[in-house]
Amino acid sequence: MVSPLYILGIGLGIAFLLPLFEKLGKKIPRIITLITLMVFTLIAVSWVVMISGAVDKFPVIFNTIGFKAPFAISLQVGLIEALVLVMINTAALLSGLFLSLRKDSHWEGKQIVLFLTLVIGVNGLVLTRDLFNLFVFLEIVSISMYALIASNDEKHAYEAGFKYLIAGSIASAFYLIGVIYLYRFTGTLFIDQIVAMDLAALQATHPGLVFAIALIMLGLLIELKPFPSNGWAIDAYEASDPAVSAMISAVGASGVVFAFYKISSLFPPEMAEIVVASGAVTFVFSQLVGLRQKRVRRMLGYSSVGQIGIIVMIIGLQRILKIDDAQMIMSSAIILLGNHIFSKAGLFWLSDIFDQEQLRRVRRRPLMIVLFGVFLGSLAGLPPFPAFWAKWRMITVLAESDKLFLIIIILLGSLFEAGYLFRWFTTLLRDESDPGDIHEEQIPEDIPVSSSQTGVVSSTRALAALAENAGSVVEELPVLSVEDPTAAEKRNPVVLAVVAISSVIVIAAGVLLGAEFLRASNELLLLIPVAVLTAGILFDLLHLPHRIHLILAMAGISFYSYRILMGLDGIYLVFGILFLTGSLIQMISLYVKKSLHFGLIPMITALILSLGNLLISTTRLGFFFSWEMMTVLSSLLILRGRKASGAGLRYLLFSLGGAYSMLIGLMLYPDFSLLLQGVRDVSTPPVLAVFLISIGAMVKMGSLGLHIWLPGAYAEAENEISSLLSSVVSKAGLFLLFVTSSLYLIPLLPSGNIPVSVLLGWIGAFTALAGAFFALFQEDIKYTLAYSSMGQVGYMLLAFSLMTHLGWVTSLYMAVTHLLFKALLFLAVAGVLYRTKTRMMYQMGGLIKRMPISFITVLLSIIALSGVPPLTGFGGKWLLYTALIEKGWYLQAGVAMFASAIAFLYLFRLIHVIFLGQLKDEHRAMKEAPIGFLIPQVVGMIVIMLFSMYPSLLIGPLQRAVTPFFSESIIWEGYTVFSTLGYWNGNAVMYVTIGVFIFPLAWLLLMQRKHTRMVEQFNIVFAAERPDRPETTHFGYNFFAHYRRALGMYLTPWATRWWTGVVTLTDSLGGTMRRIYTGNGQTYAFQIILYGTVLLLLLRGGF
Amino acid sequence: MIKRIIIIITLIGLSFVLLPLFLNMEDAERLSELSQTYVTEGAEELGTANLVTAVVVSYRGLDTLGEVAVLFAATAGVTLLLGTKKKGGSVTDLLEERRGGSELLNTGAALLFPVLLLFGAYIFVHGHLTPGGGFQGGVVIASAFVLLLFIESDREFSHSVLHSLEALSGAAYVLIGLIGLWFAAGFLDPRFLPSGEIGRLLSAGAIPLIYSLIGIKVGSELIGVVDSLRRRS
Amino acid sequence: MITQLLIILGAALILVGFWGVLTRKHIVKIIISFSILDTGIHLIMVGIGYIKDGSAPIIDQEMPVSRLAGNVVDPIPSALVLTAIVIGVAVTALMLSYAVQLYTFYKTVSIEQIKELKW
Amino acid sequence: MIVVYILLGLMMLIAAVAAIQMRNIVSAIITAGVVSLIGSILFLLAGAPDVAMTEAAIGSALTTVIFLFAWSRITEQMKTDKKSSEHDSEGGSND
Repeated sequence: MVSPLYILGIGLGIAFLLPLFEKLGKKIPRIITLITLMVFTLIAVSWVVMISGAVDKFPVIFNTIGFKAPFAISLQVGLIEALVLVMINTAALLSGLFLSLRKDSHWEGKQIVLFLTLVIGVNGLVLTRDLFNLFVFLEIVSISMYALIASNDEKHAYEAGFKYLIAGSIASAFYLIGVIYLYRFTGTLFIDQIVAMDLAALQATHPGLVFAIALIMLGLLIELKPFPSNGWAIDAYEASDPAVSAMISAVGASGVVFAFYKISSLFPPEMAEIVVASGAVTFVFSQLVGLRQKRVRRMLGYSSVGQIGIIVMIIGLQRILKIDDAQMIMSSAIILLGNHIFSKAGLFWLSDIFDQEQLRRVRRRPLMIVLFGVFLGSLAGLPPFPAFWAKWRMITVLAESDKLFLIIIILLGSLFEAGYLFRWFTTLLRDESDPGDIHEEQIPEDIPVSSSQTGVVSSTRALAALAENAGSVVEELPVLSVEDPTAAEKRNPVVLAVVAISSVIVIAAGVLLGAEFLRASNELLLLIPVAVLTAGILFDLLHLPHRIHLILAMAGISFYSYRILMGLDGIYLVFGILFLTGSLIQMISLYVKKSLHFGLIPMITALILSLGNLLISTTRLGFFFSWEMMTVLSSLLILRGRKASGAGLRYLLFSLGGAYSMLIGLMLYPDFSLLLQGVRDVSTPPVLAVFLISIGAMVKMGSLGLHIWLPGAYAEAENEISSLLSSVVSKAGLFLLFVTSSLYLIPLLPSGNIPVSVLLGWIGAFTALAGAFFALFQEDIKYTLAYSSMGQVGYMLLAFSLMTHLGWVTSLYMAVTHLLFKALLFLAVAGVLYRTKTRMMYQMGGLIKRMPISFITVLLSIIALSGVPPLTGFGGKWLLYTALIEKGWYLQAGVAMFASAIAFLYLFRLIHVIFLGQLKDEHRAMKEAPIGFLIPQVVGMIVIMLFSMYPSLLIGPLQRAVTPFFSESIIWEGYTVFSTLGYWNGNAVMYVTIGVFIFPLAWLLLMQRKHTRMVEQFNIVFAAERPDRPETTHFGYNFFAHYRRALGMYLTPWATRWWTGVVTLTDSLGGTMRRIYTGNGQTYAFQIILYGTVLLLLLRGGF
Repeated sequence: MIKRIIIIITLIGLSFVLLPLFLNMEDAERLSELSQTYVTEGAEELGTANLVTAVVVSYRGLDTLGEVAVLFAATAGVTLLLGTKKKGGSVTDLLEERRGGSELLNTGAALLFPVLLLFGAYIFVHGHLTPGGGFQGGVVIASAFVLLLFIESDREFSHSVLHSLEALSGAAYVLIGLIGLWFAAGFLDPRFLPSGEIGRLLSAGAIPLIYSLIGIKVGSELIGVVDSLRRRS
Repeated sequence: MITQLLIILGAALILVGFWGVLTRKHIVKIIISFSILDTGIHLIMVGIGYIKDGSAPIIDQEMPVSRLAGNVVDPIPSALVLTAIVIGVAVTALMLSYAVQLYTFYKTVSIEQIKELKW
Repeated sequence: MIVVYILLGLMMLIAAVAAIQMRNIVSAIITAGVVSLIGSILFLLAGAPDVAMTEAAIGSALTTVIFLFAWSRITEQMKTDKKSSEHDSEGGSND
């Protein structure tokens, strides 16, 4: 085994000699340094290999000068040291490569020397077991950083460096005082010897002992930048050369973190608790302040501080928890550290490349997007990156130790962080034409409305603060058009390769960890989406033709579906068919696209597979992993839309919030896997868990109050994506409800016997109503459809919450039929939009002759949707009302009835405004939608007709799926279904309806014939309308204005307001918080001393 | 004013909390176990008369190597910050006006310079016998050069000689450390040379050698620091 | 007694140093305060190493090896202070370089006017 | 013996406070050097000649020298700045 002394010895020797090497040639020091770093890395790797072969023989202590540990300074190499050093040295090596390969690299002379001393110092910090030696290495690290911060010779860097220097000096002073007193009290500086002592007994004779330890702790803690005494560090991240910031954040901070871990074994429990609190506060508040940040590097600074905060928290926790838990949670800290090292360094590097290439947006640079996505995702703790697994483990441990509050802190902080990181992402991805706004609901404003109503109109303003930030994140970057003409020359693929290595490390680590975590429960299959995604992205990067890729993907999905569906039954099978077959059919429409659409197919494929995985996951982890994958992938897909940056961000945040809520619920409810397996008589869960889980489901379904993300997401996404999201993905929420159904039977209030499901039912009913209302006033066709989906899912929620056989059958029935007709509608509309290039209904009209098949599809779907006979929707409504009345929910039935009446109003408009009326001039030469859109439509129509004629085809299997849960309440006789209240025969309804329609039609045609005069379509007499601009005179424009006036205050967007309030509050909280960062170095010094004093006072309270 | 009061309160709070550290600290009656061992066995084991040197160079040799590295990094840092091609605008040599001291000063300095050099060398060579050692000797050597600077401000030191001296002495220090690892009991072990008789110049193994190298390195580094701080932008 | 004295003195110097760091506006004064703070810490360290009636841990005619124990001060804190002093001067040199460069860029020596980075 | 300690200690404290309160930077630097110098006497008395030497050479002498060099560099710049903007100069910006 290679002695660690070689790292320190040879490293320092080479550092000393570098000035001489420089005389041999300018490039020579670079090469030598890189080789040295490589050797460091290899040594560390060799340790890891060796140790993992014989874990019980380690850690090994290496002594200097041949005396045993307390007599001479010693170094220790164990698994954890080796792992941390591998990560640190690899990051340093990559940093070195980046520094020497980037454009106009000035990496030479003293910069290289200081770089090397920094790395050696960090190695020493990790290895040494002597408290004073630790101080010496700390100073090597600090001094190298102090000097490197200003190495770019910028005004602000000098300012930041000086502040850093002040803070560091105060920290060193604390540390030094602590060390000398600890020597006084214990007579040694060797950490292990002190740990072995009976510190409690020693405390009795030396009352100062705990303060000596506290000062040491404080010295290191300050170096770890605890909130609120960390302004100096953030300044440094912002002002120095990004490559240096990467080093400080990734390498320097990691060394200090490890040193902190090392001394943590001295902490008494009270101190450990203070450390936990400090870390938690730092994590949450740094992220909160980060929300307000518009300057990218400063934002990354806040993120760095927060990440370190969470690790500090874990280090404190491992002193408090039981020994097994402590090891578990410490392993998550190591993972988080590695995750932080590589992704934060990667982001700093990317921000540097941005400066160098003067980029503003990356929309057309796939590799950059991928790199950004990987780093941001891993920082935010999204699957499949390492931080996801680490946080999972952490939360599991915390849940077992009943530390719910900390879980909430962690998830809240993660949510904030995801918020600002992805705001940056969306800004970078944004198209030039994208206002970066949340969404642009088009509701005419030209009628007098009270001020309370205008909220609907300008729900754009709703999340104004967020949107404004989104617009200005990159303001400070040099403003240039998307692609600078010379950008091609400026690109430096070699540097990108360095960054790419970092991202590959992150991905590989994530996948390996995932395999490790999922292997325990035999759920390795769940990683398929990740593999597919990676392979697909590679295909795209290699420019595999779109259609070949599509066919491959569909074949893969078919195979997967075949394998999975074979093993499912009951409700799972219903949802399996819904998810897999439903999406597969819709994928056909992607065939229309000809050229490569980067990432489209891989992401859709992975999304569908993740949905499928929900069905086969057997544990909490597996379920949550698939759920999160689904969330992330669908928000990325939404982001592909041209103006979807705001909508995508909002979708992501709401979904993550929902997922975290669900996660807490799952954690409160340890028997979840039993529940997933359909065991119903589980012990009574806490009501809180039930609420949290159901919130998770309802966010995904877009239930009233949690629907804010929905319209923008469905409307601004690409058409195929909208279709998939609204018809398939939203059902995942329903699926969650079904598999956790028994939770909703518990009482809502401790006293009464009203179950939670009643509440859900009301929410469902009002969602249906609100969806219909919102849809009514839209001019934008996609918004209409979006709100319509929201309403429809509300019906399903209502039916589900009945908790009766008929209710469940209804819910599932509606889920399937909604999939059919909403997919049809979206696809038909997609075809229309594809041809007309506009989404405003009043800009269309008279398309019936141009697009007859689309017309028929829309007609059929809206008949199905609105619930009039004879199509499937009628069956759904019939079942729904029957079930509601059977249960005695008359009020809900009334609401639902009202909602469907309104639904008819907006649906009728789809036909009326788009397909009837006057054809626009510019649409005269238009053709029918492309065949790729039409095939799924025809298939869908056939299926709808089939189900309408023979409802038993659908209801039968659903009924059997539900039977294990409830006793049957409906009976079949032939094609007639009997419930307790009546019967329904699909065939008969069909014939009667057709009869009813044909008779008047025939009568009309016969009787009216002689009165009818054929006119040309462009005859102005027709419909007496002005055919052309301004559009506001179009008859379809603002069609339901009168209803708006009549409905008045009922339309006030309460939910939007509430969420606006939440966002504004959070935002201004962050804004207030950051006022403490005055910029004055002296104030920062005071904050540090005050922080120290307060911590010490707290500790004194503990004694 | 309120700010000052808050600061006073904070500092009072800090001292109040740390009172257990500051009060009732009587003189220790005896050495800690660790230093007891150093004191009783150190002379025999390493052959140094000055036990502080034994601790500095051997027992806590890694600290000292680190310390040299700290100084090295600081020198590099100062040079980097105040280096030659800076944006900060050009200022003429700040000692220009005082250039060319009196004849008396020049002569005095010329006489004193070698004396100081010798004295510095004496200090670090005798580090294992008398108080002082590499660091103190190094400073004395540096001060000899500082003296030259005071009287002849436009004097340019031969940087390549300085750099080579610094680099080679540092590398030699590390090399000796490694020789200890290979030929004696561990890294920085000075006992690959005979420890000799206590009190003699040539005793204590490689300790005088190490301290001399440290002296040269520290001296040249400090000259570098002073020189960088002096030179015009 | 001597330990106590040195420690009190050291603590007082540390407080003076902190006071200077927190209240002086002149950056050079702040750096001076830091070096006073350092001196205070060194005093404490030496004070802790002091042994009752101890002399320097150096062997010579008056102090043969056999008499060492019990009559000399602890060599370890001395060694530590040595290191701390050198580190102190290294940090001071860096601070001063920063002060020079800050003046060059900001044309001020007042720390209150050097705050362009904030929030 | 104790009296010597106390006396030196008091001198040191007074010098330290003075160094911080003084308006003239050069005097402040030199006074701070004096603090270190007295410190080194204390170290010598307390049986730490090695530390005393180091403190005297480094803490007191060398530190003072680099302070003075750095400060003279700053004042030099102040002078040239003043020359270049004679009309709006407002006098001593020492403190």
